Amino acid sequence: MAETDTHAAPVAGPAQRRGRNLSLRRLAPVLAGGILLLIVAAALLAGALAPHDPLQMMPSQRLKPPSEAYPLGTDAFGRDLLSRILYGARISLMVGVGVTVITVAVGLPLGLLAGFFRTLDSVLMRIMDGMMAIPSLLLAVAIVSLSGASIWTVLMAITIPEVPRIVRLVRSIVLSAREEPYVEAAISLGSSLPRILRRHLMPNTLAPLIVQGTYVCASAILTEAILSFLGAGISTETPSWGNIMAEGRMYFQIRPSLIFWPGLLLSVCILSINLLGDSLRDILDPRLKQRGAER
Amino acid sequence: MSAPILSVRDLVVGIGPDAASPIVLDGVSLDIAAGETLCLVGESGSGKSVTSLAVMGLLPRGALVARSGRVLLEGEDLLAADRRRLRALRASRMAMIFQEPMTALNPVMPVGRQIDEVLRAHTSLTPAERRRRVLSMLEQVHLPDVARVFASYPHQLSGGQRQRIMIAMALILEPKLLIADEPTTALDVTTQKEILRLVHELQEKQGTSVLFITHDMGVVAEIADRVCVMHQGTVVETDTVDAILRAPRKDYTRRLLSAVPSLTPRAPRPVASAEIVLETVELGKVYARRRFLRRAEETVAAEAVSFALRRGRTLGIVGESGSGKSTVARCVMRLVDPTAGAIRVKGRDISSLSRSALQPHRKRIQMVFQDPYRSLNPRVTVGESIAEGPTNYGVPRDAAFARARSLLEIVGLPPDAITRYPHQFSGGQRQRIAIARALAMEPDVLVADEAVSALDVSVQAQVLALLDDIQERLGVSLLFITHDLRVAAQICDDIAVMQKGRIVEYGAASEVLTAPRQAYTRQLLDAAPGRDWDFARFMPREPAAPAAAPVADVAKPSGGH
Amino acid sequence: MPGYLLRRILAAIPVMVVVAVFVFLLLRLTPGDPAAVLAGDMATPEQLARIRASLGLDKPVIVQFVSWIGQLLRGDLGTSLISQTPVTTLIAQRIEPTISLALLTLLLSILIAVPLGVLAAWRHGGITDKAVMSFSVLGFSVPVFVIGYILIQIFAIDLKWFPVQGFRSISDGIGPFLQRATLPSLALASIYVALIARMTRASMLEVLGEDYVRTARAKGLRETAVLFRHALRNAAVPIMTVIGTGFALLISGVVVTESVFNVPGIGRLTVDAILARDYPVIQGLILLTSALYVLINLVIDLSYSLLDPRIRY
Amino acid sequence: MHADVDARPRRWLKGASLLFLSALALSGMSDRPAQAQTVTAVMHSGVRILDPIITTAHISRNHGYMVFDTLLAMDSKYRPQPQMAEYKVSEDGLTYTFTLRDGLLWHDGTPVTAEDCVVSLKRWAARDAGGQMLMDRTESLAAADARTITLKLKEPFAYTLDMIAKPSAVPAFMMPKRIASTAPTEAIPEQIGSGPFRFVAGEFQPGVKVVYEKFKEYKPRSEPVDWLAGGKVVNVDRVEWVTMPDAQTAINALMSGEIDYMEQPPVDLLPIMEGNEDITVDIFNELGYQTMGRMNFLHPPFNNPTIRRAALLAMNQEDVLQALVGNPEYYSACASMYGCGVPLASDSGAGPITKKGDPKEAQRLLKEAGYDGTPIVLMQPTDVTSVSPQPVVAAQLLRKAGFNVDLQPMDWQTLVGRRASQNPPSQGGWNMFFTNWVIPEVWTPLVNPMLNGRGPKGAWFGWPDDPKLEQLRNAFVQAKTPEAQKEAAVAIQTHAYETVNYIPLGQYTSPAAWRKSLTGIVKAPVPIFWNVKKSK
Repeated sequence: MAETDTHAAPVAGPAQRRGRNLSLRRLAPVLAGGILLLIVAAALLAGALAPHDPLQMMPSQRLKPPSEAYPLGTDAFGRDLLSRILYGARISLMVGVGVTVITVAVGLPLGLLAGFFRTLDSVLMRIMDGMMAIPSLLLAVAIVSLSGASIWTVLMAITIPEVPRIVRLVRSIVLSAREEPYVEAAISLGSSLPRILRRHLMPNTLAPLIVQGTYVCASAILTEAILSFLGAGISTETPSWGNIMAEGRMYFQIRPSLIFWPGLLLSVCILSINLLGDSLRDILDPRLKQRGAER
Repeated sequence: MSAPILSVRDLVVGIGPDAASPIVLDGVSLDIAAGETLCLVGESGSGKSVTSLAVMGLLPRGALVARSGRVLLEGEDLLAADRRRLRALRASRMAMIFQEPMTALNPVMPVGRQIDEVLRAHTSLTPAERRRRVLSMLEQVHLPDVARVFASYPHQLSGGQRQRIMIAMALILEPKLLIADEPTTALDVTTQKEILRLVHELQEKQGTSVLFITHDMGVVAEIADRVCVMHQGTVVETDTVDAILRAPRKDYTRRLLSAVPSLTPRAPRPVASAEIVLETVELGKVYARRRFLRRAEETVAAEAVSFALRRGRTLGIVGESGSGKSTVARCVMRLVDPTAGAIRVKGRDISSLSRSALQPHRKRIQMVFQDPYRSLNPRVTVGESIAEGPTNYGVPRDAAFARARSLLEIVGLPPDAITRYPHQFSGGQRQRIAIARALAMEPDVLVADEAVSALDVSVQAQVLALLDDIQERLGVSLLFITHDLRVAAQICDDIAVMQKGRIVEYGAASEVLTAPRQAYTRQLLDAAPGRDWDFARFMPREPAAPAAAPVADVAKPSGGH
Repeated sequence: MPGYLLRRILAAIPVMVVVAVFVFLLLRLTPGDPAAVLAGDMATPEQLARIRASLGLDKPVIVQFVSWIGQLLRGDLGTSLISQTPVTTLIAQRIEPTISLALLTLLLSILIAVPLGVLAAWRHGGITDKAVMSFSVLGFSVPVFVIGYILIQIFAIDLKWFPVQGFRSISDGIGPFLQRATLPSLALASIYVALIARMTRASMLEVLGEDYVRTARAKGLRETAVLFRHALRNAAVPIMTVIGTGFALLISGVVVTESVFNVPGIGRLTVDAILARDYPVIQGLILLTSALYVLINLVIDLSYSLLDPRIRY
Repeated sequence: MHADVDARPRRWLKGASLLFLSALALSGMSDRPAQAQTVTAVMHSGVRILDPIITTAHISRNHGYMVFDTLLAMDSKYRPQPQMAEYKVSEDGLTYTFTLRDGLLWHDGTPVTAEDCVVSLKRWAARDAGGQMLMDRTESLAAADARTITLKLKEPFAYTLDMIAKPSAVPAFMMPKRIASTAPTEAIPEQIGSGPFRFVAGEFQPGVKVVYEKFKEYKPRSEPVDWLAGGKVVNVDRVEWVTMPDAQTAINALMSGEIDYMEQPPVDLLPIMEGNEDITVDIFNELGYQTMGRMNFLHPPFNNPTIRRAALLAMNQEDVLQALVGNPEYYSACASMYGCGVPLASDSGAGPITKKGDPKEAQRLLKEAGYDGTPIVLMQPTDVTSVSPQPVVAAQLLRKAGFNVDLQPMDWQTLVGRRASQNPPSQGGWNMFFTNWVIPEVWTPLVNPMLNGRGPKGAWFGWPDDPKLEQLRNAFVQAKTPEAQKEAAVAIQTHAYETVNYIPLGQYTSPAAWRKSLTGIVKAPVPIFWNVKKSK
């Protein structure tokens, strides 16, 4: 859509124009947010909602179809699928949030510094280029299978390949933001470097980081599932959507519900996070469209 | 008047199709006769561009909608025409050229093909015939070496050449109506003059009617037959150019004209102090692009720039784009590091001080940037912005805020502005905030880099008055960077004219602007549109003192790079 | 241009060094013992030690690293510890399915995604736009293996249009190749289509706001000419970029897809090698995929100058 | 000579012409000849290690049976029978003479010599525990002439022939001297055997595909095939083993006829093939497998026999087997450490494991032993379906008995590497892991790897230091009659249950599935492809 010439666009224009589509535009994030809230609530209340202990095996009740006792049926160990999916939400969400938090916590300072110091930048970026060149999934499989599949290694394995992306994002924002006149003004005003970073550059990275964060979160949950699928995931003792599906995968043709339900929930959850991310991007900063889609 | 080529009647354009949403154009009516030039003037948001886009049927889809009225091109209502018909009319009956010749041409297609596309879309000529016609059109717009230009990409041409391509593209099918939307605003004055002349020449030749949209009264005075003044989506008044310039009937028009600065320099001011607060000596800046296995490619941005600024005075640096004037300003601020020469602030050379050693000197010299929309951090309140500098130098937060409040008052903003954010202010107000922020440091020198260029004339006049006032009250010195000779005439005591990185002429404003010694300065003055009018007085300007006899260029660049 | 090429190739060296060091350390500093894999279930501690020595795994890590780098510089990727096959042979056997699958996926994705993206941008905010965007978000959200299973269930088992698994070389004929490669490519394409369609849309949206698009319309051109002749080519650079960066994603997807559809490509080779601690194979493969990534992105960077005459190297 | 001798030249002719055609097709860049009779099989794992001596991996053993031959082979009564060689034992039981039969050729065309076999036996003995035991008692092993091998013992050893005929995990495969001279710690460089199939090196893709061609010069014995003994008559031109990591994919491929044979379809998935008239599901390896758990004797808490006993009491074979196999048709509880259905099978000493889990008693024992809650590290492989459920079920049962369990997931190869670590569990060691054996690997105290009490230096992972066990094992070796052997074996098992040497968790079989176009699948402890016929 062609934006109107700035000379002609009335000041109130774009904001007003957005107003008309308000309900439509807001519907998606509200819906997505609502679904996410439901999933989070289900995860938190798993203890109360789950009809069974997710670890309790009933070897005589293996691979049963849905029944009153087992609303979604049972898995290959005779464990209740519904309970496992509810508890699994905890782990999957934890992986998503955990990876996002660690990635940002590591990537933000590195990116800020790389954006401001040329020498650090050239060294750091070579390392980041190297890490980006390694296919992330292979790297994650290698890390998990080589150092043992605890939830922490899985977190690390998913985090490590994501970090360079965040560093690059933050760095590119800093690089362009530091050319902004208001940063030059701050320099002229004698502001110290930490102050400029904190006050003038970091806030610029906030909106893109929130947006990118949602994508990282979504992709972390997805990656956890794929790692489980490849046999490099979290232990079956700690149910996650990923390993429920990975275990159910063998029975896809006789008991598709083992993949269907966790898969559906996973997809809906990721879909919601992605939709939320898209909406946040539109709300927070329309200029980000490009970067957001580039991940 | 004979039947008009274009007749706009009661045109109403609103945001979206929804009748309840706001209106951008409210009942605009205008007529253009055959061969006539109608200038549509107005400030930002007056609706002049929307009017032109509505005529072309190029309103952004879904966003702006023509709700009522008629647009008659030779009697045919364009608002009622379907897409196919509109497409057929474009370029063949009505054509348009835009403000930014760089962005208006497709950067990835040779310009010849872009013109050729018009012929392909609207004629059934053979490729050879089309090529011949394009080449001949390129000649008509006075482009050199047309075969080469034909195969060139836009980035390989200069701004003026690109605008010529746009004109060739618009006029190759000899349309009845040419709409020119600020076609010279992005160009230097000398180029602007050539383009205006070209448009006029082709208009004469083809008998085209021109709807010329501009905010520049100088241009109006140069080219208009009739003038239509717009304000907030309505037509204020329409009349012949003479009538508008000499005897505007409406207050708005009168105010608009009064705000146009005169080319006649202000009366010289007595020198209050002999203290030199800022001085550059043989300042130079060379950008070296490192290249692999090859000698670095060097670009000289400024060379041997020397000037001195006394306390309480205003020095203007004028020049066209690329003349190096902004580089000088940024060197002086140490936002870029000069590669040669000295910068003395109150006698102390700061050109090679380290970051920390520079710290105490930073506050002596402050800057106001061109773009008021980008020079204030959108996430920081006005008060925080203004107080940031003083707190950096140890002023307690409370005191800094108190000072911010009083400064806001000085720059004419309400005290409650302190807790608000920049986006709540207009461009002119933001520029006032930026000035307040600079003043909070109690600097000796204020560097204003094109500080009023992005503002409408009426706002521009207010900001200039403010700067003047501040100088009066605080005795601060101003280094005023501008491309606009009119603005320079109104605020500067001294003027340095820059060209290709060097100062070619440097002297008192009254002398430089009335009796230029250098050919280049004269060329600039000659090219200033509407130089013969004193708009604020609604009369032609008294002829300037006869230019001094041409003398040899004194400061010819001495070879070098 | 040659200077630029040389510089870019030189710039790739530190990247590859980082990859090499990183992978080597990752492998050697974590537990796991190829000797144990080789010896199987009944080995005694003493036998393990002897096998380890014969594989050279008892030497200090730094010695192993230096000798590996020495090999690399001679163009030798080493020999699989497990199957005793040269790594280059292993890769040569397995690369064709992966490459042909990747290329088919790329082709399918571009053919699907670009028009969709253009359409969505053109109909910005409309139903079409929303549909395309929802579709692409969905592509991001469903795990590849789930998509794979769904495709198998529908097209191979229920409809019997395609075989459920396997791979045929293109040299066996385009028919047999497509018969087996279509489903895996479609599964893989789900992410790639999403990625490219989003990028195309975003990039087109920016470009459609440009003055020259308005100029093109002002010239009276048809909308298709405006979109594809003027806008798309200008929008192409970010699309190319995302195709390049998406390559890493593609490789990840290939690993999964190859397992689901039983395609004997390098993705599965890598996972198998990791599980077997076959160090030379893992190192060789990760170096290879990284080099491929660097190379593809170099090619893409070079393609910018074809797409945009302003970019000159 | 073979009974079917008349048919052979014709078939040869056909085979030869097909081979010729296939050569033509290959030269035309085509993949494979469509006309040749090819059996495509999905085995339980991909072949990566081609040396069946250096590794105990079953897939490498299976590969070995295709390409290599053995001097003796075992029949379905578990008796050693001549295969490449006839044998004679001297009166004093000290001298064994093996005479190679006529017409044995290596795949490179050279004749098989006694010299080749001697070197092969020595290399085998260096890698195989049974072989080592034999060599410990060997005075000399030499070629008397081109066709005669003489083995002289220091003392009589009743199991000499059993060892040379042992079917798993490392059979004594014969190789040409130049190949068998490879150090036993290095993999052999070539696949030249004298077996009924030839290895096609050019088509080998490690982990993906192995191709065997009928070795036309192979002369099968005239006796009918019986287990691994008897004539190895090859009736097809090619056998291709392809890997399909996804069992459902393989089943679908089997049903659609893309493959002919699947070695180990998961029991849970058998219902998919139910009612498919083209497919036979049957058990070729009737003895099946023993699944078991082993504790680490070196570190607390399992260095305490009472706590090991508590763990034994906590276990419930039924639970494990149900999770592992599911369908009771294919598993049975079995308390015998030697497997059930074999001569030495007994229930002696197995009281605790037959109780189907006694958490109360286990808790009592734990209390008595003063278990302090030290977490026990259970290694759980996540990537191999035949060993991943046991630790999960065991963890559950142990917790119920009051153990503090740390179930650590890892891939199988990590487990394989880590179980070799004698460090404490907190420093990369372990407390317990699980694996499976084919019954011939555990069926006597001699071959059963667990029943070895030689401590950290010489015992199998877990490293019990148990002189009494060694003593009992020696008695078994010395036993002359089957009755005496059985008695000795029972004593060993009783003792082993007392010390909780390891925990047998039951026996299961794994059916194979093949298309009805295949006939003549041999019942044997190893999947073999001789005798198999394929109809159109």
